[in-house]
Amino acid sequence: MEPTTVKRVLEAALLAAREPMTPSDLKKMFDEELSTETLRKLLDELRQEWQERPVELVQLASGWRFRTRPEYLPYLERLNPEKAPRYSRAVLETIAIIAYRQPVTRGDIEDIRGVAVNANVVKTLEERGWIDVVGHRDTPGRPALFATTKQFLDDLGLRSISELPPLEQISQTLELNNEN
Amino acid sequence: MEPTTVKRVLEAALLAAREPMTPSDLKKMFDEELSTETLRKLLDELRQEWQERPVELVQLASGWRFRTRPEYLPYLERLNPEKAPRYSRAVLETIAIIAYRQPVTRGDIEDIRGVAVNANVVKTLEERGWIDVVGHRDTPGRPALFATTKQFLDDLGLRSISELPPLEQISQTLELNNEN
Amino acid sequence: MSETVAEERQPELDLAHVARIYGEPLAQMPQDLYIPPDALEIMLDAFEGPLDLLLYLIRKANVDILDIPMAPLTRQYLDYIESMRASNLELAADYLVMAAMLIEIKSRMLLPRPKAAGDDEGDDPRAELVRRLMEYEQMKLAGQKLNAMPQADREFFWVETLVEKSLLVRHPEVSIDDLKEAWMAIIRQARLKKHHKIEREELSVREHMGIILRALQDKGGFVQFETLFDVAMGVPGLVVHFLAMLELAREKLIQITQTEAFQPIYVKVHEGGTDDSQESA
Repeated sequence: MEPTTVKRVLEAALLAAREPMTPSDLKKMFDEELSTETLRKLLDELRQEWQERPVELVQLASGWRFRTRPEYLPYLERLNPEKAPRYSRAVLETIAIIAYRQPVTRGDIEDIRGVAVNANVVKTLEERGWIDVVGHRDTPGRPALFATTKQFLDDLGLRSISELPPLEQISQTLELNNEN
Repeated sequence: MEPTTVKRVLEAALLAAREPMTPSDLKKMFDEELSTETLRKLLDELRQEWQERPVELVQLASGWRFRTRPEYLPYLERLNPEKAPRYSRAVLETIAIIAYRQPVTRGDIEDIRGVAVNANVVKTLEERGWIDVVGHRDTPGRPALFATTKQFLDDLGLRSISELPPLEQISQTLELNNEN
Repeated sequence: MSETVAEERQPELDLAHVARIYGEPLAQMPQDLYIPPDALEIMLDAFEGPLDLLLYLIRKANVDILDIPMAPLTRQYLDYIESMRASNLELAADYLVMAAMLIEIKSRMLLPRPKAAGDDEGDDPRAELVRRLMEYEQMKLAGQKLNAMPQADREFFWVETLVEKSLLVRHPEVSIDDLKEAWMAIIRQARLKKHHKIEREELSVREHMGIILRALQDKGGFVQFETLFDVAMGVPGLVVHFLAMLELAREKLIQITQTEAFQPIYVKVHEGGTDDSQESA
């Protein structure tokens, strides 16, 4: 099969995908053995070809997928204005703690935030598919250990936890008053 | 707004759409009034631009959507293979008779099978490109004579009909089975 | 840094907003501690807990987080708690726990500290509080950063083109074994009904009969004898082909004619067969 044809097949599959596609998914479509290097090269070429288009091919934690470029949001959000989920500070702080300190128990989260963790906050994150229970800590009560999922990384356009924005170095004082 | 920009926005929206999009959906994304003619023209241009790609912009009953071209479906199929359908016994016996006794008329097939041949059975095999009419027997009614095609041989991986298992061997196997 | 400052200001902006609604001078609140009860409830909502409130007080006072003046901080904090309790606001127990912790730290700082292992901050009763405040602030800022990142279904959308599976024609697979199996079924059936003799057939003769009929049709149903033979078939092929032609003639499917000796021999579809040739073309 011509490399161009292979590329078109990859493109068709990625455009139609319901979730990110792994290299081994992609290879499955061909009779001939497709080497990882060739696949990688073709995917890079595809990414190049789409450079000027409004959607982009991205590599995520669980594979490759096409997505719309963020600059098209102002138009696209008019189609479904109510869709965008905006999270409360409690949810944001909780997901941050789980992402940066994983695996953590509910108790760990409460220690850091200084308040009890509302059950709805955990439920919201679980329902979004961003966190799940990866085990239990061997302490009394055997509390569940939470970690972030691949979907969390996918939804943020990341390949791995190491790509999360670096933690802020906390300054000793903030010149808040000067700014006012 | 530049027509090209409008076109890119339309493209982004249509690629990400989960449902076909109506012209009024599409118009919703723009502040400026987009005339139906302009929209139509831009969609036609988009369709042209996608001519060489594995996905096509189609107008369905409920609106516009990008759709994977049918020729790429066999590859996508391998990602989630469904069980291949089976032919009925009638179809299998008919093709076997045509293969071994060609050229044969419908009457011949009926004589051998002892039951009337359903018109759908013959149609199925003709549509598959496995049999065709190669002549007519000079008997009352001038019945059509069926024979297998090259396509049939190709699909079964045979070079010629003589590569089918010989009949006497089949009969012998049967004798052996009966003796048991 | 400027980003951090902007984010840090958020509770204050909320207060300014409250001030406008209730017409009270709330912007200076942390220094002047009078807060109208209604505003207090909204203010309480603005904080994510005691650490958040403490952090706000510290940042607002612009003091070094590593050298928190415990006395004024504890007083301010307790004043808040007190006014909240006075207004009968439902106050999370976490706020009271923090109040107890602040008082404890303050009282320990009043006691003379044993300077055993040098001047370590491990001896400072404030160390644990500072650690918690800094960790909380770090996570709070991380949450804001995550929130600022493009997110699926919010800033971008996944591409998902339509796959119309029905457009894919799925043919049943048939193997040679299936055909064999079908034949055996036919024979079994035939034996049950009557003594049906299925005699030995030379398969390739049958195949070549089809080939000849098909070639005849393609060529209009009437051709010269030689044109039906291709030397590429090889001698066995030519012999089988010839046998097939004889069989066709015997079964009256074709006619072979020659006007006189040594004249061209013609092969044609049996009388009346030509008009149907288009059917399968």
